[in-house]
Amino acid sequence: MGCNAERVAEVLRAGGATVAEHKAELIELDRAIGDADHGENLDRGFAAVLTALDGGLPETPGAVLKVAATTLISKVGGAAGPLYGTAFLRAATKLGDASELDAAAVAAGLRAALDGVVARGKAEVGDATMVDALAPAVDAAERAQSDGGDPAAVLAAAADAAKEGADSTVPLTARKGRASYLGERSVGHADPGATSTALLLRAFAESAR
Amino acid sequence: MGCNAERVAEVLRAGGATVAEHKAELIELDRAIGDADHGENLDRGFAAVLTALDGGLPETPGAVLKVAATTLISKVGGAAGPLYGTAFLRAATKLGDASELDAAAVAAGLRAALDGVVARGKAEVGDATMVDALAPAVDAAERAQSDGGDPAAVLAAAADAAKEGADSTVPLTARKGRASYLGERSVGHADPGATSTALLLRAFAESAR
Amino acid sequence: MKKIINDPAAVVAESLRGLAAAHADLVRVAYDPDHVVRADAPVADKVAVISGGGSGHEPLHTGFVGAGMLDAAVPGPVFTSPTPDAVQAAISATTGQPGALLVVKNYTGDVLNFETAAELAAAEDLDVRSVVIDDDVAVADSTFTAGRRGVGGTVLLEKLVGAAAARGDGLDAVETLARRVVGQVRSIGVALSPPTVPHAGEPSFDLGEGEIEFGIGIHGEPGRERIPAESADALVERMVAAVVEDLPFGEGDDVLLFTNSMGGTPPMETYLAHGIAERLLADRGIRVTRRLVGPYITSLEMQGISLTLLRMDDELTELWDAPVHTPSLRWGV
Amino acid sequence: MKKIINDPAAVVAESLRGLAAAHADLVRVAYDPDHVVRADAPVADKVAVISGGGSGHEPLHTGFVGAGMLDAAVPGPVFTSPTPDAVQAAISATTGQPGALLVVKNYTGDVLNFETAAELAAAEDLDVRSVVIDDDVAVADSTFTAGRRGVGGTVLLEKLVGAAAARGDGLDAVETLARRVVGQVRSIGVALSPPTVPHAGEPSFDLGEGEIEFGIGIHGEPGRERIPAESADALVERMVAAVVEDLPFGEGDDVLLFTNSMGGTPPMETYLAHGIAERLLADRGIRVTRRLVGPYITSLEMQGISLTLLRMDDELTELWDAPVHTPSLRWGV
Ligand SMILES: Nc1ncnc2c1ncn2[C@@H]1O[C@H](COP(=O)(O)OP(=O)(O)O)[C@@H](O)[C@H]1O
Ligand SMILES: Nc1ncnc2c1ncn2[C@@H]1O[C@H](COP(=O)(O)OP(=O)(O)O)[C@@H](O)[C@H]1O
Ligand SMILES: [Mg+2]
Ligand SMILES: [Mg+2]
Ligand SMILES: [Mg+2]
Ligand SMILES: [Mg+2]
Repeated sequence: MGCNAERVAEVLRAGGATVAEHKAELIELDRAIGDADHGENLDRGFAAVLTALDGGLPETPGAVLKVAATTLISKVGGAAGPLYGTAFLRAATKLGDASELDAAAVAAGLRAALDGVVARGKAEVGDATMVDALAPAVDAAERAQSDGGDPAAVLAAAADAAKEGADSTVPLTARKGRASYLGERSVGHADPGATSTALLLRAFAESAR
Repeated sequence: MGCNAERVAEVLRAGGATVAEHKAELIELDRAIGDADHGENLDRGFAAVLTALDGGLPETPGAVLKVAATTLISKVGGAAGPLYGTAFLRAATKLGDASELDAAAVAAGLRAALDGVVARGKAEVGDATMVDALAPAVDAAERAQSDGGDPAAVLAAAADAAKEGADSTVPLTARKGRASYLGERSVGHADPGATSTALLLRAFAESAR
Repeated sequence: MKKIINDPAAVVAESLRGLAAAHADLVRVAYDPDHVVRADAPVADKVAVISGGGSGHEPLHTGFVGAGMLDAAVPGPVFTSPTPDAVQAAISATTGQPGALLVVKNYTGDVLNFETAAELAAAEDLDVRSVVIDDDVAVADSTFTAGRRGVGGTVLLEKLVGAAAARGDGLDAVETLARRVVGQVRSIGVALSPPTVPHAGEPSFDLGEGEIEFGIGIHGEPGRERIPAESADALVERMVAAVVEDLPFGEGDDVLLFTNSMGGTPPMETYLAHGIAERLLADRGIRVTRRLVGPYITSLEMQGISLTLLRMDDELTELWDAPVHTPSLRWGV
Repeated sequence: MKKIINDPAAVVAESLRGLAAAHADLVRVAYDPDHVVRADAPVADKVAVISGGGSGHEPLHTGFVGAGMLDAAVPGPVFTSPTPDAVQAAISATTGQPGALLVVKNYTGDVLNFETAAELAAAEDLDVRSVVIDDDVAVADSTFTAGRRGVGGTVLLEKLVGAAAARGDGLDAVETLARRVVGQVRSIGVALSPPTVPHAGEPSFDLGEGEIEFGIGIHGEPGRERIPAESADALVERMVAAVVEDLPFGEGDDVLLFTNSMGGTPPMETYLAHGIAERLLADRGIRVTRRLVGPYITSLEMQGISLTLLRMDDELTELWDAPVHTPSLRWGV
């Protein structure tokens, strides 16, 4: 199955649905160690992405991701807005004008997204941020792709690793973002951004099946 | 037993002790239908009266009551300050220079106190104020006196009637003071000022025994 | 109870110490009996304007001492009227031949204590008059109550008579103005949560999560009616209706709209309510020509707001706009 | 949750409507993207001073728009940094050839979003610089955190750079001043009760009756340490020590002392704490030459206070005293 603009839009819609569904849970995670807005922020952003896509579908997967990126940047705010926005923007740029994505493109897009987040946020794995979900996800995606997986398999591998990565933030002391102010008191809580990354990748993977 | 200045001071001390003891209860009554300060106000005032009396005892019962009156006026504040202050002031004036009080003087002093409270506060029996305790107390005191009771018996009769009067405020709708703002919502609560009047008279009576 | 205090009995005096330190250029604080006077008191050849009442409503009254407003404020214990000797001390420190006007909120305690102080002042040949403000429409104004309470209108009254005294009006004129203002100002308050009096240690009333006290006073005395929580639009409409229908205010009126936070309600909600009130008044053809928004007459940390409407005319507008320089209200200086 | 609001998603816009209605003479409000600019913007030949951040800290920043302070404020959703397009709109509405200074509180979201806006402005040939304020001593300033937060010092910074821009300083000078202020201002905050974010509906943290969050931020993010409730004397000593020892401030220093209410703490307690802080600083030989007391940077209805100390000199004193005319800070006008 070719992964064209329409499919990418569908995948994004699935992401939007999962954010809406888990909004309260993400707020609750952020309430514990942050400022209780992560779910609200992402939901506001993805709802706007979906509205933007309803307004007319761009022709390429890259262009679809770019609409998502600019919408997220202008609607999410907070730390997550620029970070997720940059992630989608870098992926869009990486994919260029291709009209269909193969597994290699998906993996390359994810790698570009991670590089963007790290460039903006300067977080490393172990700092208890979304990077803890995204970095292992990218590694797993690349492995799945070189093992011959299709785009759906690549995303599935990414989702599994992201979930594990998000869980790995529970025992960590946060070193970036708002949770870092807590010092050791951030231990014992999953990072909201890592959790939302895992949720999004899971939704993307299931929608791409 | 003659009721001289020293005895009157003792009686006042007993009143101060009872106010201190029931302070929280009076605050709680006022919290329900007023502004939660009646116990604090009276306690601040009577503590100051006791301190003033410690500083040197005037020679006559009237002079002792006058010290109490001016101290209450300058320490209690709120509605209760001027009302109790006026009550003690009018009683003091009534007693004049007498060096000992008989039963008739005690009853007359109470009557003067009631007249003072009514003159200042314009409340009638049934308005759910301290008048509901003081008015029947004065009537009972006068009856006890004409029945031949001694000062202690007069005060005991007053205390009994005051208690009954205070209890009678429970089903009433307050028409004066802060509780009147509540309208029918004041029903079901004892009036704090009526309660403190009853408590004071009880303490006076027991100390005078 | 959670408060930043030491001994509950010392809370007023200790707070006054902070006020004195923060605003030494504007006010002088005397203790026991506590009273706050203008730093430059007594001001020669000027009617003194004096107010006071129980503490816990700050900035009322102590925050309004200064040029163009109060010459003195007399803070009693929390929610308890000050005693006559305290009021008298404030009168002595500020009042000369032109006399003084006492601004008294209509509560039994305030009326009785200020009345006594005025009598004492009269005995010293000072011309001291009182005006009692009773702007709270929540309380039925009948002989079956202590009458309406003085609430938000007090802030406006103090500013206006302060300005009149500052421009040199004599005591008759200041008193007449005060009565005129009292006649055309109305307020209503609501509470979302109770205050806690320091010495009581318990909230002044119990309010369920889904309940609002409608027609609350400023002393934690329960309101007249308990209503289910509702949207800001519905609540402000209810408040506007209560105030407008009482005077009544009508189409074509110019008004000052004062949206007041009761203490615990933050600016976000206070401004939100203010915006709704402006819209509802415009809908009724009532023109808002001046406004005041913020926590100016509070009830400790109580959450809630009050709305006050004052019918304006050229003179009141001029007096409102006149310079004022106090810790909590300042313009034109 | 008890709030005077309609739809939690509309709370910022509806509150801005009230601000616009209340202060039409001072500010102009634009919506979607939300930004508040001086009524007379753009002011010719003047460096624009712009700030912003998540809402819920009012009067910061929207209440400080006006002559002598901010040219524009950009309010994001509650506790959420505004997006770059909103900041860019504020820049466009206020910035000319002299350029603009963005005052950014040090939070990842604010830094990233304002950074992006500055880049976009640069692409349009506007000279836009940023200064990041990080005055909160509660947070260890290490590479293991996002760095210190910007808190109370922000209010002072906005006033001072606003005054510098108003007197005609160029962008280089304004930026240099801003960095100098950041270098000599320090703050600490405490919370007695949590705020409730409207869309969350639940208090941002849970605090026992006998507990205080020491080193709280302004977003309901929990503080660094939970301590048992203690007397105001002990608590303020703990706060003063934390601030003084950090810079450090020392004997002979002149300082501005800013005692801030976090929203739900009423004036009575704020002034009480201020009085204690004045005494403790005097004990240390630190001279308080200017003060600000009140709710100026809040966290919704959170109860608590913060203390901010700024080392003063002649230039800062002159800039502090310079006229300012905004909804929430006004003098000399
Ligand atoms: N420097 C950073 N690098 C990567 N991710 C970060 C960084 N700072 C914060 N985050 C992520 O952002 C999430 C918080 O997003 P959100 O709550 O929407 O913004 P804010 O912290 O501004 O309220 C955190 O859980 C974390 O995963
Ligand atoms: N007009 C009045 N006449 C008689 N007693 C009154 C009147 N008004 C109030 N009181 C009494 O005063 C009591 C309240 O006193 P207190 O709580 O100390 O003062 P405040 O009401 O000013 O807070 C009431 O319970 C009532 O008994
Ligand atoms: Mg957050
Ligand atoms: Mg009372
Ligand atoms: Mg009282
Ligand atoms: Mg946030």
